[in-house]
Amino acid sequence: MAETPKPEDLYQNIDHTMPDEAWEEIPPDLSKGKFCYPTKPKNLDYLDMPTPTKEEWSPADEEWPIPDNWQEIIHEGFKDRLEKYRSLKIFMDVCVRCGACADKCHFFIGTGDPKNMPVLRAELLRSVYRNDFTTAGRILKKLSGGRPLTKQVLKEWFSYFYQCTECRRCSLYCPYGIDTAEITMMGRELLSLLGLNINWILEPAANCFRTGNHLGIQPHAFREMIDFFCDDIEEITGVRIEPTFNRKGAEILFITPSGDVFADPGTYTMMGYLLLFEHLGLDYTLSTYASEGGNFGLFTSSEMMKRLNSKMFAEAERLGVKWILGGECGHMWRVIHQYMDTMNGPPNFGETPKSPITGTVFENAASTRMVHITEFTADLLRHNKLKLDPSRNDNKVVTFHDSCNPSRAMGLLDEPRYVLNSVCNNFYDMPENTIREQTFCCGSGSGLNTEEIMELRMLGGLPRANAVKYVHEKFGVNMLSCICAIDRAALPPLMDYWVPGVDVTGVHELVGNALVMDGEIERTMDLRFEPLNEETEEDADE
Amino acid sequence: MNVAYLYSLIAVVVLGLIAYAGVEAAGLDVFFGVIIPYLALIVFLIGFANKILDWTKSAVPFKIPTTGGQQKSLSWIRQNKFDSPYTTGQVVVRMILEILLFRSLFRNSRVGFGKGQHIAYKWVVWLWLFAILFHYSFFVVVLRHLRFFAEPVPFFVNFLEKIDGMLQILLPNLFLSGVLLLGGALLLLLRRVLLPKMAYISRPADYFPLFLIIGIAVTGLMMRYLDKVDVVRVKELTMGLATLQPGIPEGGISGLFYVHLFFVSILVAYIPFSKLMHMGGVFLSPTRNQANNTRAKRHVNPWNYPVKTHTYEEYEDEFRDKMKEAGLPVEKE
Amino acid sequence: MNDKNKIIAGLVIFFLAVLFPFWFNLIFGAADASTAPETELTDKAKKAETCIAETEDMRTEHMQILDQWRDTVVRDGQRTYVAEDGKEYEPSLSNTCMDCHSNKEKFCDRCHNYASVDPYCWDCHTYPEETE
Amino acid sequence: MENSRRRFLKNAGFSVLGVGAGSMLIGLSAHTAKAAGPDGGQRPQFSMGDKAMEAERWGMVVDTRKLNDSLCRKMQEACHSIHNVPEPVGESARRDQIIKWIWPTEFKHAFPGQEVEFLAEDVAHRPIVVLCNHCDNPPCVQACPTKATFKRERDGIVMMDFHRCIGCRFCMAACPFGSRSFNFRDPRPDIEDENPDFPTRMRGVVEKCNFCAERLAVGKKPACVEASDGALTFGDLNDPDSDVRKLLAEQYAIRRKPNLGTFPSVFYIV
Amino acid sequence: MLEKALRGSKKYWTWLLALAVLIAIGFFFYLRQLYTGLGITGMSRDVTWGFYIAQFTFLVGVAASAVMLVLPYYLHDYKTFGKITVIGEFLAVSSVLMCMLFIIVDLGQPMRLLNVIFYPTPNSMLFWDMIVLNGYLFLNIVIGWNVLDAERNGVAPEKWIKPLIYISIPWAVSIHTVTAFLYCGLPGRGFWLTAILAPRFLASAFAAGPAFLILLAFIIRKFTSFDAGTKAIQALAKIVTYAVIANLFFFLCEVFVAAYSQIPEHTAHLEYLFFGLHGHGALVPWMWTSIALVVAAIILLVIPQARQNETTLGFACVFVFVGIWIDKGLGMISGGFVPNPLHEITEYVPTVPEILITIGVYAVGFLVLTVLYKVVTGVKEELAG
Repeated sequence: MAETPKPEDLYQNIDHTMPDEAWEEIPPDLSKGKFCYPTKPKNLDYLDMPTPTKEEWSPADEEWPIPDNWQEIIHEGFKDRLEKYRSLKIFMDVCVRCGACADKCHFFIGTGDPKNMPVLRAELLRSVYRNDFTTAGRILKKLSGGRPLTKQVLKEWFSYFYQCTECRRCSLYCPYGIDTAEITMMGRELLSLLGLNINWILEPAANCFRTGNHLGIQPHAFREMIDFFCDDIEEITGVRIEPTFNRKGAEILFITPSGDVFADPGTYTMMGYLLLFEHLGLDYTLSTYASEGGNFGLFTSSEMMKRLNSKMFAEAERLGVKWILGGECGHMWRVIHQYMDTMNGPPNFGETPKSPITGTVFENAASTRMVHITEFTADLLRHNKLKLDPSRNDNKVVTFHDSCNPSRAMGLLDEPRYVLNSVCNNFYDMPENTIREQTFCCGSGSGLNTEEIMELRMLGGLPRANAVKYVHEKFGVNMLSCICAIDRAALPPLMDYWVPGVDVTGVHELVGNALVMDGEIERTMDLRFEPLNEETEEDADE
Repeated sequence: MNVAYLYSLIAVVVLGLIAYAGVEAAGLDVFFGVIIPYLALIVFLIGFANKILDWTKSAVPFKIPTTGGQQKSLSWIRQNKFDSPYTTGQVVVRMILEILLFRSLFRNSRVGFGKGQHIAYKWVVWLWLFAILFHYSFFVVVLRHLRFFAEPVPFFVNFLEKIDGMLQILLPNLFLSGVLLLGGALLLLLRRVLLPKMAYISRPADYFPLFLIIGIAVTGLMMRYLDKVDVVRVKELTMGLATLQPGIPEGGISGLFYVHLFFVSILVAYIPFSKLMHMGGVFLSPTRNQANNTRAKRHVNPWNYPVKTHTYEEYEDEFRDKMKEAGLPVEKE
Repeated sequence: MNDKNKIIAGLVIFFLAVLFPFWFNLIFGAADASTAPETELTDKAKKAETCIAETEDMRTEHMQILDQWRDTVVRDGQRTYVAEDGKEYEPSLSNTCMDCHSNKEKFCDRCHNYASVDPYCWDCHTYPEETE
Repeated sequence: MENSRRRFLKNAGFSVLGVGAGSMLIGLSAHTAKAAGPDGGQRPQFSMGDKAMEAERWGMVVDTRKLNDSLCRKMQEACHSIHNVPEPVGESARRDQIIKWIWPTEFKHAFPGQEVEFLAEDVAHRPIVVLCNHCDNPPCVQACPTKATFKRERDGIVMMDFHRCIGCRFCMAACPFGSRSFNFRDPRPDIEDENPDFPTRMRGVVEKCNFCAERLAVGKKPACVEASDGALTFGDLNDPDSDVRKLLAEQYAIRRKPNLGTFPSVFYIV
Repeated sequence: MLEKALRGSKKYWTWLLALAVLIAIGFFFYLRQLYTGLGITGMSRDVTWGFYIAQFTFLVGVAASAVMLVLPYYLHDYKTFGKITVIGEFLAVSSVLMCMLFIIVDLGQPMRLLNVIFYPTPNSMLFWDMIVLNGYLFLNIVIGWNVLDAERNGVAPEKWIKPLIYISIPWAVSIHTVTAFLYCGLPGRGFWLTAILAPRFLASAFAAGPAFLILLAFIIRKFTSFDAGTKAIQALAKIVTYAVIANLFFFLCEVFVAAYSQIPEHTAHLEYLFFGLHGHGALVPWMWTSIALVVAAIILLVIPQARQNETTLGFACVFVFVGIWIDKGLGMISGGFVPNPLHEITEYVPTVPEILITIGVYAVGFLVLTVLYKVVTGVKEELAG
């Protein structure tokens, strides 16, 4: 953080003028602070992935520890993926370079680096594709836009495929739906074939494989954390909650990202869930084995994603639950919504999810059997099943950050807003072209939430922060809500940097604040132990 | 300054000169009037089918639509049916909107840095407008040319000519589509040359078809208004092609026509090997042509293979003691 | 894969559309469509041998000439046209052109229909057959 | 060969510039150059012809004393038949949308505002034939947005270019004499005997008397004048020796609506 | 921003659909008119302009009235109008569009339309009308859109907008002036041959346009959360008051000149309109209704309590709008043609196809207006949070 320049300076230095040299001529900037640290060999080992070296190495090194036949490996891998993914083939072939995507990328807006334009990011791969796999490329060579795969190209891939958060914003604007997330995924898979991976992704992945969650929390510690939250809840509300773990025969299995168990402010969201379930008297259980909703495999390869994801269905089957309820997380929901059933389904347990409280059948989750917590809560609110006192959130002026994945890979837009409008009185949306399906990434998604690239993260998060700043200044917004664990980790430093005075929260933390529990004591504090009444009186006067 | 366009400009000019010289000086009428067009068509058909089948061969492992609006979830939440389709019917509508109205391009915006650290995203319609103008006028121009390839001329061609030539301008009557095509192509070209970002990302392969199409439009208009050709002879030639009885009409046709025909042939043959395949690809884009209903209907991945997982048994084996200690239930005591 | 059939069906439809000229002419086409219809010359026209300009020029430029005629006659009132070869004509579609080419159907229409050209001359100007 | 080489050079030039996209203008100027000097022979030319009657300002004097119903019919018949003026018949015909080039009317309608009280019975009921006045200062020409109606500076005839008229009917609102008619429908079905020498009009354009410009060009007087048995005199108003000037010098003649300053070229002897 | 027009309630889409049906019907009859000629209208040799041109004349006024918002806001910095200026500008856009469509449907040979440009004729008022209408359309679209867009994005409008705004002010006056000149420069048409025609047109425009804007503001308030504000509405009401009084005054001046001088060419038309001439009097009840409406409106508007009460103000605005519509949309054009310069009487009554085409054109205008207003209210709601 110390090295990061002041916000004003960073903002002033954003330069969108194009360089004089062609982009192919410009080597990637792999100086310190511009790249994520490569993964530690032990993680590769643990996950049975190719390991280039047992030594520590740095992308800043001139020579990388890659096998001699690396070009062949990439070529074969590329060929394999072209056959496996029609998306890749089509996206390689049809781009007309209309430029619609260019200024849609938060990294381009923030950095002005032309290779952060989605079109050029894809062109990094496409140039090699043309050279190796097309007739025109073989005949016309450079004129067709092809180029051979050199070490510099490989370094470019490493640099720029780890400057993309797979947020899919460009894909929304592309007339052919070219999705840079797909391109980046393929690029990262290819890099993985050489063992070129970043630690901030592979360490959580290895943890998750072993302990069930990214943070490597072992079962007993997991339980202790939750019990600790229950103590806090008792202190704040006077209600004692005793959640169950790995309980067979529960109706519902609840899975949430482990960030909610281990990192503020996600923990307050966890407390919100617990309060909600207690309020309803829900027959649910938590699992220490499937204690992670998130899936860093998504940021590595589809195989790794499948390996990590398999635990959800397996655990649901083992416990014999009817269906799964999923907590607030972004990329977790991309995996659940678009991949899980295909990869690890069809499920061998349960039935089409049905809310035990309202009787609503979630037909849209008929096959995957997994419901998003805001879908569940919105339904409860619609049926007036919750006793609420929204004024307990009156010290907060709230806005909502649509996380990329639920927005553009799921279409979950109105449910969280419905919940927010029910549980708090001061809600303002950010400008329209920065929310919902047009939402901007937090700048740290897809495994880039790592300290060593802080400046890049601040620049990538600028469009999001700038929109928050707008409502902060206009409506006095001081609380940025979201439904994503990575957001809850990435947005606080982003806010501190660009918009000091805005806190970050999960939607269900606000639900927990507003819920009137049976037998509760008069609440004087919110779930963060912050006093409730300070600003409420002022508001009442107005 | 990116001068990628120079390569393409020169290429197109040279191609034009080759055809002109080939016919006017070397008398290669048959080559440019019969052989090349047939060749181009064959290359197009084979190349196009090949490309599409090649795409078809690749699997669609996952359902990955980009959702542009509210999903279908609770009955009382209004689904955005056409940006986040749930049924095949809704997908069809989404595709129609995409292909016929360029829905996604319509969203286009431009980022701008305002005063006082304010970033604005202005809706801009120009790219969409130019693209619509260009594609639709091109389509009409192509359809209108059926008058050269069908005898009797089908009714819809006559109808189209009536509408297209509705305004009585010039003699022979000006077809608006021709002018719009030229205008649209020029605007797209100017955009590429003048906007720094566009110039930076553009390659010779982006300029080449544009110059080619501009060349086609200009030679077409020239044949109609400046160095006029005898349309009846042109039709004799084209009908010969269409009825597989090719021949060069008596009296010949001016070289300009062959330049036009050569440009068209090049364009047609060029399609399967270039970005112009977007005309087929847009139908197959997995982020657009799939329904957002994966949680309700399982999508099957044809190459789904078993992977190494960390089973609960392995997990419990590793942590059994700690679990017992923490009071967590275990399968094996 | 279940979309393979759909894609191939689409491809077939597309190719049918692209190859429209070939099957259309085969099924509905007139025989001999690759030779332009013969324009018939009336005896008078045959006798005159040349029109007001070279045949080659007349084929491509007649509409411009008529356009020029109508403007000059109506707006300047000049009703005599001296052709390149020095011969004089009355610049009039009905009275000069149609006098010689009194067989509109067999002269004008054949080419116009072949080339799908529908001039609006006849909205106002009459031609011999019609008045008979 | 010479020819084709020249064309090659020209077209090559076009093509180069053409694909470079600026060629249309250059092309156009080259085309004009071609029109100026085509292959062989001289440029075709237009002229008036030998038989044409010419004048500086054509005018007409109507001797209303000689008019009667049958003569008026005869004149109208002569005019309308050679100019293919439709005569709608049958029930569907709307009289208020009729086309008239020349027609008889009553004194009070021909000369509104000039009715004299106690007008002689004979004058009041005498048919007065009216037509376009071919004003020296025509308001219709001023109003026309496309110059479809224009005054021929050479002989003062106010003409209609049927090809150019867009049918806005501004000229009809501007004409204070109601001399103009609009083709509210296709005129052809209502023309009994088409005169092939003169075009018909199509629906949607304005038309009116043209002083038989097409007849003057071949040395004939206007059809109505020929059919008038001497009631109508036609000639050059700027020529002091012309028949019309002589007549005007002898007789007191009036014009329609002189106060409007349009200076009609048709005079009436009452 | 146009995206906002693509998202709306059922009511919104039903309304658009209804308009589309009207447009389709109108278009069908227009095709018939195109095919058979203007003979299917009520127009005739003597009454060569009818309903179409009358609507055009009326709508030019509505379009010009946008200046009543633009001028106080931009020249006098009258902030109250800031919120609704764009509403006025977009009303102008749809009105001008309708004007152009009315001219086109009135043409006998619309396919030769561009002859006006190919053969420019500066001595024809129609040529100038073409220029001012197109210019005004361009100005209002560009200004309205850019200012709204800038407002939405929280940035200052482009610099080059400012001069355009200043140009738009005299331009608004010019469109109605030129339209008046279409008529008042014609010899032999006594009814129009008056120097006061342009001022009278402007007065009626500044009454009917703002009255319509007030009504629109009420409607917008009913269907959206966007409120023009009482202050703005009251300011508009005052403009309506002055303008409608001026309009009546100008009209009475005309009546005086005709009645006192007793020149038949001038009196005949008024006589025809208000009392009937030689047994022809199709418009007599209409014209008296118009007078009654305008007088009633003036009474309501000059009483402060009635003007400030939004119900009575609403009625007054309807009266003004309908009264002036009858005056300009029915009486003004027919009245000028009857009797004709030869003192013959051919009455004009629009035919059913003519009315349906007219409705179709209005439907196009309202469709555009609805879509534009949807964008405006969407943006305003978005900004309000």
